[in-house]
Parts: sequence; C-alpha cells; structure tokens
Amino acid sequence: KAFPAGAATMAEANPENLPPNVPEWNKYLGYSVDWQPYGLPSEYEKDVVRRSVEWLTATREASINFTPIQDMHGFVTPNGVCFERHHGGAAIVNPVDFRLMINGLVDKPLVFTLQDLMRMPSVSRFYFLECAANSGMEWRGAQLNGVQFTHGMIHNVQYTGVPLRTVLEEAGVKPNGKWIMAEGGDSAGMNRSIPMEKALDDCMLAWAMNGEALRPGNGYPLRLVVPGWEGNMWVKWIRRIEVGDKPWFAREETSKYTDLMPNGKARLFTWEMDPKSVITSPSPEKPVLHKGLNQLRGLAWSGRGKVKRVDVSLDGGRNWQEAQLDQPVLDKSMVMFRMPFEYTGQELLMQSRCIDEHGVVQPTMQALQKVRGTHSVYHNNSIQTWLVNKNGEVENVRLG
Amino acid sequence: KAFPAGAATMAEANPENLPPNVPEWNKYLGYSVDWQPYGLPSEYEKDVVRRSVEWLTATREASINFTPIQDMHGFVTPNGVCFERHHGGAAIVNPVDFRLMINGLVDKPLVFTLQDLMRMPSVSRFYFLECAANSGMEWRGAQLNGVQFTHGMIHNVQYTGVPLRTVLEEAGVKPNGKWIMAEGGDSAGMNRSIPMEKALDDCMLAWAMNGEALRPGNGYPLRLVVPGWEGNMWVKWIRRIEVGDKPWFAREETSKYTDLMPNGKARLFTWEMDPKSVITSPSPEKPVLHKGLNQLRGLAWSGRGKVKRVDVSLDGGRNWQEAQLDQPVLDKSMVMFRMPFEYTGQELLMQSRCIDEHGVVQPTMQALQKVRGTHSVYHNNSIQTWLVNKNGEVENVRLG
Amino acid sequence: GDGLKLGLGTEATPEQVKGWNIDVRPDGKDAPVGQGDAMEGEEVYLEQCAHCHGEFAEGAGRYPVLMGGEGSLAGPNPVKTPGSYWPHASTLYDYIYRAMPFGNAQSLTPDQTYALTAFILWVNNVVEDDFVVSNETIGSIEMPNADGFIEDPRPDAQPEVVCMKDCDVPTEIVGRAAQIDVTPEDGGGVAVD
Amino acid sequence: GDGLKLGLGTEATPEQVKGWNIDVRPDGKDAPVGQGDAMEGEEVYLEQCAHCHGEFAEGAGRYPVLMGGEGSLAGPNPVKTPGSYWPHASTLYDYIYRAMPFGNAQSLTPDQTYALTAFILWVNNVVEDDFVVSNETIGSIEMPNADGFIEDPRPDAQPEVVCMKDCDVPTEIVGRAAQIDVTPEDGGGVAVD
Ligand code: HEC
Ligand code: HEC
Ligand SMILES: [Ca+2]
Ligand SMILES: [Ca+2]
Ligand SMILES: [Ca+2]
Ligand SMILES: [Ca+2]
Ligand SMILES: [Ca+2]
Ligand SMILES: [Ca+2]
Ligand SMILES: [Co+2]
Ligand SMILES: [Co+2]
Repeated sequence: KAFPAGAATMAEANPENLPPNVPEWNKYLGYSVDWQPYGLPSEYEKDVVRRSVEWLTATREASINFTPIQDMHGFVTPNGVCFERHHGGAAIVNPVDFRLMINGLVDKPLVFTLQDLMRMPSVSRFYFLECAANSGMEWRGAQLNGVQFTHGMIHNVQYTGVPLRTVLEEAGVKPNGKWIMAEGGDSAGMNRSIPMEKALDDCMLAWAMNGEALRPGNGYPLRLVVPGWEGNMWVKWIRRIEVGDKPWFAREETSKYTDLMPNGKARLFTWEMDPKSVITSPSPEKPVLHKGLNQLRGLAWSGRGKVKRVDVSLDGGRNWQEAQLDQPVLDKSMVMFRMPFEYTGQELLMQSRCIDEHGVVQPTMQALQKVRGTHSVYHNNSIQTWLVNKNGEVENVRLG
Repeated sequence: KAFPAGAATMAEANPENLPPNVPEWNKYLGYSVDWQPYGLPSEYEKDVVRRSVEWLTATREASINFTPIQDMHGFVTPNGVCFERHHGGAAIVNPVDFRLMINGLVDKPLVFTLQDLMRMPSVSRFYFLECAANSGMEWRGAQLNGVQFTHGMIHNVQYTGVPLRTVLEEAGVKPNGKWIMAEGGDSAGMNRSIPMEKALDDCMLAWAMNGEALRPGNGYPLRLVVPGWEGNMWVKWIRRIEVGDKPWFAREETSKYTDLMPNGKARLFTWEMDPKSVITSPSPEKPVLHKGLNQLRGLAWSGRGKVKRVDVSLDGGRNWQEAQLDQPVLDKSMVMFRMPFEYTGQELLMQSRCIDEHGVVQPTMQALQKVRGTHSVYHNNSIQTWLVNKNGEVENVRLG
Repeated sequence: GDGLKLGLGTEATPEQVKGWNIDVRPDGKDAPVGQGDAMEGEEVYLEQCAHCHGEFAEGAGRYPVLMGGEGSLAGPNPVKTPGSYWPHASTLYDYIYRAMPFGNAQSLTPDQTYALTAFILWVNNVVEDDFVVSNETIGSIEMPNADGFIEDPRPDAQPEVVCMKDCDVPTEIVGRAAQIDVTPEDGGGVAVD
Repeated sequence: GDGLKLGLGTEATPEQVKGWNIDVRPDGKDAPVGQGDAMEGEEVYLEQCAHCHGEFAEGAGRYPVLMGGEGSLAGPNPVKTPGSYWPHASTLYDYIYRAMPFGNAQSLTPDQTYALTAFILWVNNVVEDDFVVSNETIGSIEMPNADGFIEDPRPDAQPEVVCMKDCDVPTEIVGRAAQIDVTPEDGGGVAVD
C-alpha cells in the first residue's frame, strides 16, 4: 500500500473502537433531536469547506471562493459549499424590503415584491453555474496544485423560481425590446446584457436552491438563472431588469468577460460555457491511498445541453475508455462520472474528456492555445492532466 | 387582500429601502468571500428549522424531529433540515475507527473500513426516506395543526454509495442466505431484517447525501438505503450485516413497526411506503396572504415506484384537477407538484391525491379506517384536508 | 458467491465476530451461553430498569409499559407489551442486551440478560417464577400472541374508480386540529413566502 | 404583450424608475443631465479614488490600473484599461456611478461622475483636458479600441476526430504546479475518503 506522507487518512484507528471491542458511541447516548435545529456536517468533515486564493484579487469583497469539488460525491452541490463570486461583498437583503423593477421597452413598468413573484407559476430545475474564469489561472501553464482551485468555480443545485418569460410578459415587452439588462442590488450593482431570445427561453428568477431559500452569498432573496451561460450573468440580489433595443456594454461585458485573442482582438458576448470535465478524485487533494482496485470520479457539464459521454485516459491521452455516468443526466446540469482503475504503483497521467449531445468536444490545452493564445483569461475548458506518482501522490501537470 | 393576524409577512417594508430610494446593501460592502467557509441560510430564514413535538416521546434521544416541508421549494431536502429519528441519540462516529462487519451465511466473514467501501463501484440516486409513523398521530382525527408535524417525517436527497449487492457478493452469500439483518453502531444498536431479494435489488450503503458526507444525525459515516421502504429500516451508523436463513423478529419489527388491525391481529413486515402526497403551501404554516392568483405546491411520493399523477381538489374531494409535476420524476423519489388557484376569500377544502405508476391510489382516511381501524399507528398515507377560511388562514381538518 | 471478488475488506476473525454478533433469533440461534430466572432478574431489574419502567414493569412517565395488556388488542385501547403483543421471547433478550439500560447499552452479562428476560416474561404470566431462561430454552418459549401476526396485504383501501368530477364524498368538517390544541407553540408560523 | 396578464406587481411610478434607472448606454441613452471635465474630475479623483487606483490612475497594490496599455493587446503582456481596451466611454460612467468608489456606491453626483469619466479619458489621451463630458457628449466619444471586438465563433478548437486508441498526442510533462508553488497552504489536504 502506498501512503503519501502527511495524509490525514493515515490516522491510525484506535483499537479500543474496533471489533471485537464496542466503541463508546455504541454504548452511550448520542445527541438529542433538538441538538441542531439547522444541521451541520460532522466535526470530522471540517476540511470540506470553501477556500479562496488570497493573491488573486485586490480585496476580499470583490473576490471569489472555491467549491471543494474534491469532496463532492454526487452532482448536487450542498448549499454550504457553493462557491461565491462577489464584486462588492455578499449583500444581506431584508426580503420584506426586496423589490424587483422592470422598466424600459415594456407596456407598463412594474415593481414586484417577492410575494408577487412567488404567486406566479414556478418550476424547479437543476443547473450548473460556472464562472467564466474557472480554470482561468491555468492558461499559461499548470499553476494551482488542487482541483478545488483549478476547477472549483462551479456548483450545481436545484433552482426554484419563475420563468423570466412570465415576468417579462407581465410587463409586456415592446416589439423593439431585443435585449434585457439585469442589475444587482449589491454594492457593485452588477449589470449584464442578455439577448431577449435567451431571456424568453430558459432563464429563471430563482428564490430557492436545493429546496430552501437562496443563501445570502448566492443572491438571497432572488437571483437570475441563465442556464448554461457564464456565472457572471446570473445576477444576484437582482433589483432591476430593463428592456432595451441594444446591449449595454457594461463593464462586466467589455473590460471583463471578453476573451482576448493573440491578434489583440477580443471576443465579445462569449456566453456559453463549453463542454468540460475534470477528475475530482484522484486529484492533488485526493491521492491514491491503496494499491489494487480504486475508483475514479469526476464531474462533467456542458452549457450547450446534455453531457453525452465522458472518456477517461490514464496515459496522458493516448488511450481512452468511456466512463459510467450517474443517472439522471439532465440538460445543462453537472453529471458525475466514475471509472474503476487498478493502481500497481505505476505513474499515471489521468485525463477526462467531455462530449455533449451536440457533439462538441472538450479540447486539449494545445488545441485551445493554438486558437486562443494564453491571454484569454475566460472559458478555459481544456482537458486537465493529473500526474499520479509512484507514491500515489497527485500533481497538476501540463503535457507538451 | 386578506392577511391572517400575527403573520410575520405583515412586517411593513421600510420605505427607506424602496424605490426610488437605494437601500444600504446597495451602497456599502457586504461580507467577504471568507465570511462563511461553510455557509448557512440568511438570518431572515431562521424559522426554517427542524422542530419536535415534546409530548410524543419519553426522552429527547429516542425521539424524532420534523422537516419544515412547508418551506421546501423543490424535491431536494437540504441536509440541514432533513428530519432525524434516533433511538439512542445521534452517534458521533470517528470515520477512521468505523468498521462494517459482514457475517453469518457467507463464504467469508469480512470487516470493511470506509475506504474499502469507497474503493467499490458506487452510484448516486435520489430517494425519499419516510418514517412509517409519518402522519401516525392523525389516525383518530385531525390533531396537529401544521404540515411540518403531520407530514414532516420525510426527506429526499441524492445518496451516493455502493450497491449492497456488491458488498454481499464480496463476502459471498450462501445459497440458504435468504435474509439479512442490518445493525446500527449507535447506543440503540438498531436492528432490522430485510429479505435478500430487496437487499440484492436496489439497497445501497451510502456515505453521502446531496453530494457531501452524511450528516451525523443521518448516520455518518455510513447508512443503509432501502429505497421506497419505511425509514426505520435505513439503519444509520451501520456496523454489521448478518446473512441468515430466517428473519430476526427484532423489537423494531414486532413490538414496533407492525400495524394493528381492528380484529387484534397485526400486519407484520409492512415495508413499502404507499403513494402519498400533501399540499405544503397553503398549509397551517402558510396561509393564503392575497386575494387573486395564488400558487399551491406540495410533495408526492411512492415507495412502489414513480409518481404518475397528482390530483388536487379545492372542494373537499368532490372535483379534482391534475397538478403539474416538476421534472425529472424519478423512481422512489419525491416530486413537487404545483397548481395555480384563485382566492376570492371563499372557504376552500384543499386535498391532494397521488397515483403511482402501478396505479396504486392514495386513499381517503375513511377508506383506510374502514380496513385498518384507528390503532394502526404506521403507514397512514391518507388524503390530507386543509380548510382555508375566509381570512386565508389554514387549518388541519377531518371530513366525514 | 460467483468467485469474482474485488479483493476488498479483511477477513473477520472468529473473535471479532463474537464481539459484535450480539443478536438472538427466535429459534435461539446465536444465543450466548448463560441463564437466569425471574427472581435473579428482579434484582437486576430493580437496580437498573425500574426507575424508568416502574417497579412492576408498569411503566413510569412516558417510558414503555412492559407488562399487561392481555386481551386488549382488539379493543378500544390496545396495550402492546411483551406479554400481550410480542410474538417471540428472543426479542426481549436481543433488544435488552443491545439497547438497555437506556444509555448504557451492551453492558449486561448474558446471565443478567436471560434473568431480565425471565423477569419480564414472569410479570406477564408467560413463565413461572422458577423457569430458567437460557440459551437452551429461549428458542422454545411460547408467547401468548405468537399467532397474532398476519401477512401484509397492501396495497389496500383502494377506490373502485378514481373519481374526478362530482364525486360522492362527505365534505362535512367533523374534526379540527386547532380545537385539539396539541400543536407545539412555535409551529413555524408564517414567514416571508 | 399578449394581453393575458396575471395581475401581479404594481405599476412603477416615473419617480421610482428615475431613482433606480442608473444605467447609461453607449449611445447615451438614460444619461442624466450633468457635465464635467478632466480638471474637475481630477479633484474628485484625488480625494475619492487615488488611494486605490494611484494618483495617475496607474493602479496601487492589486487595484485596477485605469490608464495606459495602448498597443499592448497583441503583445506578450496585454494591459487592458479604459484607454487600451474599453470600446465605449459610457461604460465608465455606468460603472463608476453604480460601483465606485468601492464601498460607497451610488454616492457620486452626475456632475462628479461625468468629471471622473472625463479625467480617466484624459489620462488615457482619449479627450483633451478641456473636453466636457456630459449627457450630450457621452454618446459620441470615440474610444481607441472601439473596433477591437469580434463575434464569438465558438465552438472552436475542435478535434477532427475523437481519437480513442493509440492517439498521437504529446505526453511529456512540460509544467508542474508543485514547482510554481502558488497554491494556498491549506489546500484541503487529504481526509478520510
Ligand atoms: C433511562 C431510562 C431507561 C432505563 C433505565 C431502562 N429503559 Fe428500557 N426503555 C427506555 C426507553 C426510552 C425505551 C424506548 C426506546 C425507543 O423508543 O427506542 C425503552 C424500551 C424498552 C423495552 C422495549 C419496550 C417496547 O414496548 O418495545 C424493553 C423491553 C426495555 N426497555 C427493557 C428494559 C430493561 C430490561 C432495562 C434494564 C436493564 C431497561 N429497559 C432500562 C428507557 C429505559
Ligand atoms: C477602496 C478601493 C477603491 C476606491 C476608493 C475606488 N476604487 Fe475603483 N476599483 C476598486 C476595485 C477593487 C475594483 C475592481 C472591482 C471588481 O473587481 O469588481 C475597481 C474597479 C474600478 C474600475 C474598473 C476597472 C476595470 O478595469 O474594469 C474603474 C473604472 C474604477 N474602479 C474607477 C474608480 C473611481 C472613478 C473611483 C473614485 C470615484 C474609484 N474607482 C475608487 C477599488 C477602488
Ligand atoms: Ca447472529
Ligand atoms: Ca418462538
Ligand atoms: Ca421562510
Ligand atoms: Ca436605463
Ligand atoms: Ca460609442
Ligand atoms: Ca473529507
Ligand atoms: Co464569456
Ligand atoms: Co411498516
């Protein structure tokens, strides 16, 4: 058996608690049903938390934290660890004072309370939300040695809310209303332009995630859901939607969230999150602890529709096998894929490759760089390589 | 507009925060990304918690709390509010010292660490878990004036674990192994017999719920998942599985969890949770606050398979309409149903009725009582009636 | 077994199995060597059980009653006890050893557990005061309600047709939870939504 | 609108809309009445902005640089500033009013915001120091990189075939994150699973 040095897993079991002995928790009363009216994870899971990268941003309020995807066991991200990206901190909004305004090219500008919106026909849907900058630090080379940091700007929850279409129709969109602008109620007043076609298609105004109210850091009491499109557009604490005939070219869709190409031109309105996947265990945080049979797991998604297939390679992309996908596979939702593998102490170069229902394929970093260079910042959906060394330790490496 | 007296919703909005004014959270920085490494709900949602009924049990450790289903907005129950039923308190188990033993009619008795199990091929699936005693206090009449108390012994999460079949096959079940007994590692040592057919069908040994490790109160680090069957069988903190040729007739399957009929005979091994549904809003906790358009929502499930249809009546069961079901509808998972309704201030008698894919129908209480009397305690899946009065207040009533 | 093993897990030693194999089946399978009668049991009972279950097993506060109830099952107030309800004596041993005394589980010796079983059977008039419950006898004790259990016939209570319109159902309100008034005070109330 | 309304929501008064309708579009739509030039802007800037963005808008610490970068976009070290990158002057007004100064949003007057816009355009050599930015002029300022943006051609970088066996790919390790050593120390480590 190979054990990486310093692994918490190495903690020796206490023989007092092993059969034939009977541990204390098997004899004496545990906590009562009144212990935690709102529950929390076990004290032994205290490492499963959001983390941030201090050097990434100037302030802690205009910054980001990362979902511990290495510890996720299914496609649902529990609300407690859903990554957050704020531009002026997480706003604490009193839902009684919350208002949503619709103005611009509408028959009648309207102001809604939260209850007004909840009285509209609503739906629940699972969607992933990925920041366009997820894996953005990896454009030039392998930088961050942890899948939480390379791929953790993502989460996947069940949203409940009203279709944006319903709300827009209530105000009555004028024939020349071709765009909307969504505006946040936080101190950044985050604003983004969205084409009317998408707004009327599958966008939602959501008040719940995973069955309960949105968390403050994720937009409580109301956020925009823009399925499959970059997270920055999913305006949190949304206070206003304006209908217009042209896009706004807000700071977040010009200065930021545009993709600079090697020729100095930048791609504008790069909304879709392309097919992507990553092996979450093994990963730098999850070394291979045992020789013999092991299980590999990972997450895959496509902003263009359903994941059709995920392939896995253990030899740096020379040979691939199809992984097993957890059911159900839903539109624009994460999928967990799994594959058994034998570890004999050999070096492995692990990769995964997602293909969506439209046949769009997750590319290699070489293929991406050939087209987009290394200053693109956003939309890095390239194949990730993990080196598993002879001790079972895992490192983020770049092949070439 | 009708407002029940004392409703927290009546809180007047602060004009300072309403348009054209700009509230403070729209001007000044919110919390940083390091605020909550593990996040919690908004302070304004502090009423969304598990509750218990003190008079129900002798102790707080052999007791139950209830999921606030009145505040659930989709079919996922967030881990923080999943109801708990303990018989000796919630055991706090050190996962390093955790062991699962398989003994009895097997080729080779085995002891597994958690890591051994996690190295087996695993899957994720959504399942509801309902206590057989859910709605048990309502057999004789309308008792508890709150849907959290009448129907809250249920939750629905995505489990991840290894099929029980895989673990049993690893030990090798002998030909005369027709039953298993699952035994908990808590101070109640909870034990239940399960027929081999079910054990090999869809049972799982799960270490995760909603993507993260099980919560302590729900069996951390490992619990048995027995899809569609009564919650008491889903042994938590499971430490041992014995394979045998006959059932054990443990206290929890004789003294308890048997259904006493009017003739004094009791039904034994009443495992399946029959089709059931309940309107969660309106409900005693969720009065109708507005005249005009409102939305009704509720939860439906069947331990026998998929929910096929949910009907809703507003006139005490005289006339019914089909409700809309949130997608996807999964096997032995909860479904959220929804229906718009107009409230003009009239009295309403709201009911819902679930029909599953096998055509099994949620019965009326009269029909149930005719067969089962009023001492059955368990498996009350009858249709619930809510009276909406002229003020929009809602009460649990019994029709006859 | 089909021979295709994953190679995971470690063989359990007989000693390991012995330590955890605490269940006892109706036929006495796996009952550990030991014995006890009602008088021995009473001694342990008064010390370790009576403050919750009552001196005569009649229950205390909301703690379970462990005696009586014969003939009550078909009546208006069924009382389910080991004597009136439980089909097998083994369940007493199995449960008492694994779960009692409440908060100090798996602390009794086999002899104590047999004696407590004998005591509870005795107060329920199932055995005489000199009857010795042991690994030899526990599988053959006849319980009064052994024949009291039937197979589960569900699904039951099904309607003949699923009526959708103008259904003939009683819609008079015959019971109201608000009048019963047993709902916890902090019932969640109403909030924003 | 199709006329089928739910009847929810309340009509927004013109006054309500005015209070929240803070966006300004490239064509100047919705720009509030007001004006300012670079010299007026500099005064506000030094007081409210310079400690984060530098006295000359050159940035401080990790705070954004607001000037320079011309001609750098196709080079090895692109510097994206309002002058070098932003396609529209309106974005300055729109963003500064809604989000700056950081932590005290929507506190500037329209005149101050026009003046700050003028100042940043001036340090980027986009306008002269006496140019007045106002609701009249903001829609017609030519930005240096106005033509710098193209449509999104994705999906791109697609393989010709999806190779499954003996694929011809480079598998030499050319970079290692552990050597770069910028990963936060508490990287989650390994735990039980
Ligand atoms: C501190 C209180 C307490 C003590 C002491 C205690 N019990 Fe119990 N007993 C309980 C509770 C509480 C339950 C019900 C547990 C549950 O609901 O899971 C129970 C249940 C039982 C039952 C099952 C009753 C039924 O109807 O299913 C038996 C039998 C029993 N106890 C026997 C004993 C014996 C024998 C002892 C002494 C060795 C003992 N108890 C000591 C509290 C106690
Ligand atoms: C306390 C620090 C601070 C002060 C004071 C401040 N800013 Fe900023 N500024 C920031 C931060 C941080 C960002 C980036 C925010 C983000 O990433 O969302 C920013 C972003 C900007 C940007 C966008 C830069 C880009 O490239 O997209 C502009 C323009 C700007 N500030 C102008 C101003 C002006 C004008 C003032 C004064 C009225 C000001 N700032 C005051 C911290 C500050
Ligand atoms: Ca046994
Ligand atoms: Ca027997
Ligand atoms: Ca609430
Ligand atoms: Ca506007
Ligand atoms: Ca322009
Ligand atoms: Ca862990
Ligand atoms: Co983009
Ligand atoms: Co049952």
